[in-house]
Amino acid sequence: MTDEKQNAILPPGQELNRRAFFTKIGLGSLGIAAAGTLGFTYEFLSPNVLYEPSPIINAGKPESFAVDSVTMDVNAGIYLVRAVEGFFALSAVCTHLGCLTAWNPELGIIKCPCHGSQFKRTGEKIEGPAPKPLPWLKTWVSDDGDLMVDRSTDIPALQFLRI
Amino acid sequence: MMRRSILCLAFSISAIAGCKHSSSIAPALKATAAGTALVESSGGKQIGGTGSALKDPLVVQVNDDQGAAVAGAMVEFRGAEGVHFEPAATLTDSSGQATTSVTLGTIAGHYQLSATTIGKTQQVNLQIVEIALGYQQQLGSLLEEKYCARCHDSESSAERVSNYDNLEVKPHPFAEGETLNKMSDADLVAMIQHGGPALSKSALMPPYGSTLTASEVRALIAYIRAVADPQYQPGGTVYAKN
Amino acid sequence: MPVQEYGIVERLRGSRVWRSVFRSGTGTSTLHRSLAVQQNIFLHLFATKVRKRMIRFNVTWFLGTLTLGTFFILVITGVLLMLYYHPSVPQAYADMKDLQFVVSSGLFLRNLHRWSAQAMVFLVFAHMFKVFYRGAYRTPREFNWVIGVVLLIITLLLSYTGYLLPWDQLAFWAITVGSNLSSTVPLIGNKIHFLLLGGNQVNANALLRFYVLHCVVLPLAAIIFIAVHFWRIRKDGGLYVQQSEPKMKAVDDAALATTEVK
Amino acid sequence: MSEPKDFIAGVDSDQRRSPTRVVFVTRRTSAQVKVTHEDEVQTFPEVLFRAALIIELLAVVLVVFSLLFNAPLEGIADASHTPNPAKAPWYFLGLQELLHYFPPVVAGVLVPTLLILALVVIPYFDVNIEATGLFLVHRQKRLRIFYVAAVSLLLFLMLFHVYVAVVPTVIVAIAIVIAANSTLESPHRFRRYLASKPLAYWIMTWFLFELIVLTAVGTFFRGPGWSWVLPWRS
Amino acid sequence: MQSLRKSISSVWRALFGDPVRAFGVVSLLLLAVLAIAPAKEHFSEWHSYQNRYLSLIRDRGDAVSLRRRFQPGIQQVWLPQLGVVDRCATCHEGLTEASLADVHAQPFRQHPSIPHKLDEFGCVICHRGQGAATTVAEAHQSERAGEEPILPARYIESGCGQCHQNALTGTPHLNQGRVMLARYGCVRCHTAKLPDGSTVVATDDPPSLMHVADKTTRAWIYSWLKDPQAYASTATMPNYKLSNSDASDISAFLVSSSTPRVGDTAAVEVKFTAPADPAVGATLYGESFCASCHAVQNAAGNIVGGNVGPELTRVGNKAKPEWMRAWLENPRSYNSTTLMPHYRFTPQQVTIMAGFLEAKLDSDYGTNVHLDAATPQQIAHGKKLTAELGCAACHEINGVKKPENFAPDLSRIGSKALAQIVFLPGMEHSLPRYISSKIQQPRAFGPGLKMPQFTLTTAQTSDLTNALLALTDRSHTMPDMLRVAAVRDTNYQPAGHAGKLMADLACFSCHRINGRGGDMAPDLTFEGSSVQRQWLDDFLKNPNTLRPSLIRRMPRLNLTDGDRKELTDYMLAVYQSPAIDQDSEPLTTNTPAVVEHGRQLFYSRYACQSCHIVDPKTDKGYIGPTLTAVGSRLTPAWIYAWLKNPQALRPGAIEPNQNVSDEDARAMTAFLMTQKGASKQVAKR
Repeated sequence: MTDEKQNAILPPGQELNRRAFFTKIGLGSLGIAAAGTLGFTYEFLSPNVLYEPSPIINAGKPESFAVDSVTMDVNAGIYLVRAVEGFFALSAVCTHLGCLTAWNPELGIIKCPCHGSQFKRTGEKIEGPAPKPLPWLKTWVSDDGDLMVDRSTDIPALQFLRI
Repeated sequence: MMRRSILCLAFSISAIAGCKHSSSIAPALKATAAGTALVESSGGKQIGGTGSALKDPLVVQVNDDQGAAVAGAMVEFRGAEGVHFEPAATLTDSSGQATTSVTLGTIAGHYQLSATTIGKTQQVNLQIVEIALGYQQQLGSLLEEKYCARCHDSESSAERVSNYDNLEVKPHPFAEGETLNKMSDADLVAMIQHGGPALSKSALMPPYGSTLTASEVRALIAYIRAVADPQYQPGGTVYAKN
Repeated sequence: MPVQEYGIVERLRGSRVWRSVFRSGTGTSTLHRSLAVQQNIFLHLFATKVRKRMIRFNVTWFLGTLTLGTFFILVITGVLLMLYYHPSVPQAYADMKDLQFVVSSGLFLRNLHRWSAQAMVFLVFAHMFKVFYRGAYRTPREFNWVIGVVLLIITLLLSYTGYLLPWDQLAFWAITVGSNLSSTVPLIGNKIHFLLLGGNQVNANALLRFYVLHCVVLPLAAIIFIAVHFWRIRKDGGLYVQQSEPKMKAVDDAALATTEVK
Repeated sequence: MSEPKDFIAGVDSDQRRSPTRVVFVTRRTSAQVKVTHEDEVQTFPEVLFRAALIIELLAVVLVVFSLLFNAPLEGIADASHTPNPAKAPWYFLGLQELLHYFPPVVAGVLVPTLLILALVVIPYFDVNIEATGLFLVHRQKRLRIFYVAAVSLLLFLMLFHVYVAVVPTVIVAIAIVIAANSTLESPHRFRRYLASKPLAYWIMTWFLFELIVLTAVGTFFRGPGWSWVLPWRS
Repeated sequence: MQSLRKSISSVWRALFGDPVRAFGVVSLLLLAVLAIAPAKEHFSEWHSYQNRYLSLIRDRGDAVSLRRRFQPGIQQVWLPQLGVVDRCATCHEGLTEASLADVHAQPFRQHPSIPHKLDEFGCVICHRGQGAATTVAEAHQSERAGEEPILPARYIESGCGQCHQNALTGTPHLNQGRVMLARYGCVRCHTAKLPDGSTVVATDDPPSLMHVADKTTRAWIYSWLKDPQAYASTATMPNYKLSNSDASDISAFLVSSSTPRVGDTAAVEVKFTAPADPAVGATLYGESFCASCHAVQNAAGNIVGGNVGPELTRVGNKAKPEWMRAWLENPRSYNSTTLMPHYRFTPQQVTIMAGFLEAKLDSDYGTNVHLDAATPQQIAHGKKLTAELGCAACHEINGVKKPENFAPDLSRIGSKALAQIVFLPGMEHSLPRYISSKIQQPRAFGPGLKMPQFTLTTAQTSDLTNALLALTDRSHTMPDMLRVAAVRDTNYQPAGHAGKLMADLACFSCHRINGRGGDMAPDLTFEGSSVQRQWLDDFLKNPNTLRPSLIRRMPRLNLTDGDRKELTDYMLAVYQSPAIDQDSEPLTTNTPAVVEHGRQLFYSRYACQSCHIVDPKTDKGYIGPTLTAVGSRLTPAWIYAWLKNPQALRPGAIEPNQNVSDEDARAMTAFLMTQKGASKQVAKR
């Protein structure tokens, strides 16, 4: 308070009000700018394009899968199952903590190596900490007759793709 | 930044305007005569790929009142949307003909070209049509040449003799828009894939369903649509009556 | 309303938590203000008080401050740009294209980084000449001048190493030409060149080395030397103030002397 | 500001221009020092506020510049094709210009090393601590030395065809000659100003001029094959 | 100066005289300029194109479905294997919308239907340009080092050629260009490596000049060198734009370096004199079907005939009579690798034919050529020129070695960086323009350049440019699995005496067998399964026309009975298809009822008469072979198999596969086998 007067740069008197006003403007716009910059940074940090493989997998010709077989596509992280009723695709990612499960052909079950979850080949949980069954993925046959799987779209279980 | 936006602007303008060639007439070119009529000599109604040079040059003739050829008359060629002439303006030769080679634009479809000569009294215009084929249509044209033209094209060429005259039921030439435009794409597909009887037509038209793939059939139809005269208008299709 | 807000702010500032962080607060008393400087790790490099003449624009043209400002901007934009940059061939160049075409405000940040870098080099030179012509390098500020020269070199190196990172023709050949200079040093030139590039030619190794230099080594060095530079300003008696009339030395000296004797 | 008659400060000449905590007082007076307060301000907020302000202003300028002009980006690096001309960053173009005339070991190593050394030793090597004008004492002798130095420098530059470097040299030489023919009592303010400048000033000025001219030439006037081009004709 | 300082300082004072005011002002300013940056982002080019697209589709009938499929934001196709990032669809939003095919406002038109999926292949592999860019100027027209502008549409087929090394139906220009690359001798001077490591092999057949003096005169060589196309407009030899003295010197050298080959001309000399009637020669020329390979300019000025051999319009000006006789007698005595079959002409026929050909004269050709006798200096200079111009790259010449790496490598010409090209002043800075200009006017690029002037039309140049543009870095560096390999000729050689005969008769010039040979005549790989022995023997004796609609026909080669038997035996024994079992179906013994059923099917259900003739009185179709004598020609198993699936036996056959049932096929086979052909005379048009 005493410094105000001492400060020769600042003129005394009624200028004080105007000064407070300008201070508010300054701090206010800086505040807005800071907030804007945060939004700006958020925009910047969220990529507009991704360098990730397409969620849609071309699994090849349906004929190449034997009836009553489970085929794992390790790169895509999915199981392609040809049951008697038809095809379905299963995510191979454990619903517990995201480990990649493995098909055990001897026992006919899917086992997770991390925490011991076990699933039937229809995705149903048998035991273990996994909270949910393995999700079924959308499948269809392309114009060229190839079996297609969309890893990003879940479908209700037991919807078989008949060919 | 500034320069870039100007560049963008210039480009989009040129893209929209479609390179309207400011007919680059050599200063030396000067008409020594003028005719009153302009007739197409050859080179019209040609079919070529988009952006490609037409096989034959476009030749137009300048005549006078009596119908005699006029030499030394100036003829300018114009065309919309990226059509390129080499040369864009020329003088008629001793037989009264002006020749230019045409490069079509990059969009498939019919191209209206115009040749213009300054007549004795007024400007004389001549409209010429050329057809540019897109990729699919070019593929169709190749298939047509291989499988269809021997019957559907009544003209014989040195490489291919026409079978048209030998058929009891005459096939429709592909350019015959009056008939083919009335047929829907589905009808044409049925006809090509399953032969004439599919539409209660002559069995002389054999089925190609096992020989041509579906995309080849589509290509053929695209070609048929492209060369139809009168021009095919999609949308308003009327099912053909027998 | 404003009154209430003010109250909230005041209450917040008065809270125990706030005071545990900001010891002194920013009161308007000289004591408060002095404490604000003294008790802040960053600000304590400065003296709590400066001579009033010193803050006149004509004295320094604020060139040092401006240089520091460009450095701030460079650090901020640089860190953000690093998030989209892979120091590998040819991905580095593709990243430039991504920044330019698909990253939101990526082009803007790159522009800002690039132009700030150029501005920093320019300002460092300007600062140096200003200091020289003011005679501010003389005793007892000799060492701070030397630190300044070191900072000039660091700035040039920062700019130079950053030049390679876009991995475009400009970068590649500028660095090729520049690094070949080092191999002309008698006796050890080739070794320097080899170490600098991590090989005999500008390639992926060189890019990685320049990246590390540009993003880690040199900025750290710059921060340290900037800190010393600022600290020395205070320790060498604050900013040098030139006499307007050379003949009035006695007066000034007396004034200065008495100011400093405390 | 205050009257100087009250005391005489026996400050060492070395420290005249710098604040010092030691005051030498003559024996003729008592050891009483009259303290003259110079106006002082608090660093917080006065200095920091101004610093923040000036940095904000800088940010404004740089942001506007960044919005208007895009940073250059050429094609991807291609080791099989050297662009013509291959230019270093602008601040090295003065050096690159020198490289055009001198062997790499001179222009690329010797010159920068000497420059840095020179910059480092400036404060320690400032023999003329008084910072008095170069020609205010020993005028004739110094002028002779100057002529010899200037002519040999010019000859050296001509020998290597560094004509671009000759221009600033000549300009500074002319200024020095004017300084030599001026005194602190000269009628013109500018001449008084020149007359008061010490040797270090002249060397630095020459360096600054060379730096500006060489950098400008390298940046704007050099085209393919490092040949002369006019920037407005491209 | 003073006032300027004043005004500056007054402005300064106004803004900074009171720091608090300055703080307010500057902070506001900072906020404003910082706000511009994201705003600028929002008004970016691609945003405005997407907005324009939305307003374009708003008024269309299918707006709802278009709107549903519209994807906002940057659209990217990423092909990690090719290192391609492609964002064209960001602005070209309507690429896959069939209903936008008629939209002329770019960038919204539908992409024409192509065999590849756009979202798997992206755009830049074919169209070039910068896929990573999202502005028009950068994406379409960047010319920086290593970056290429968009290819003009007429060169788009070059994109296919990067992966597809084989000929595709949809790429006629590229295919033609590749044929030309091999045929016009380009690859004799230039090297063009293909991604699979092989090089483009020249398919032209430049004659050896080791014995050229036997064949022709120095005057003709001179005229030819001056302007090859003046002699024959279809000549593929380029014009070297030689000066008179250079042409004279080269011709002198070639003649002097020639060694005699046709030494035994006396033996060829026969007593017959050519008949006065030129029609005799013309008939022989016609019967021998010389026109299948050789062209002649007719009175109307049209070139008629094949392009396998040289044009014969002015052959009388060129060939010496004794050489002509020796050549007709046995071409292999002069050139052992010629594509010309060794006709077994009788001496009289040789005389008639030689007389007929020697009469093909252009009396105006070369009349003003007067060459003085050559001096040794001229010959030496001619030799030097021959070496310098690289004549030996194509022709065998005595004393001049075939040059190695004579001309620049073209293996990656399609990726040549614009920065490395020296363009002519005023020339459009684009790679296609550079290549096509180089082809059309090679000498315009510098006085010292050796590349000769080819006579190519604009369309041919464009095709050749297409083929060259396909030779890119990408085509060399892409993973093998993405490439479609070319079908290359095998080096199949038939064995034994029959093999020697087939070589002598140059069967492979026209026929393809086991993956080797020309495509002018039917593939004979399974000929043994197809035809009957007697017919084959008769056909070799007198090749009658099977397909009336074809111009090119099998020549009569005047084989001896022994040679015919040799060939017939060999073909029937060796060229068998494993898919056709002659004994499996008892197709030959059929009841008349079945035959009649076959006839019914043939005429009504399958309407084969539209293309084939069985009964010359009623049937007229002549697209397919005449079937009047098919029962004596083909084997029943072949007919049956053919009816079931023509393309399985001969890929690319134009007869449609009509999905004939086994029963129908058997009935029609029975019917066709009854067509034994009372007369061998073929219905002629």
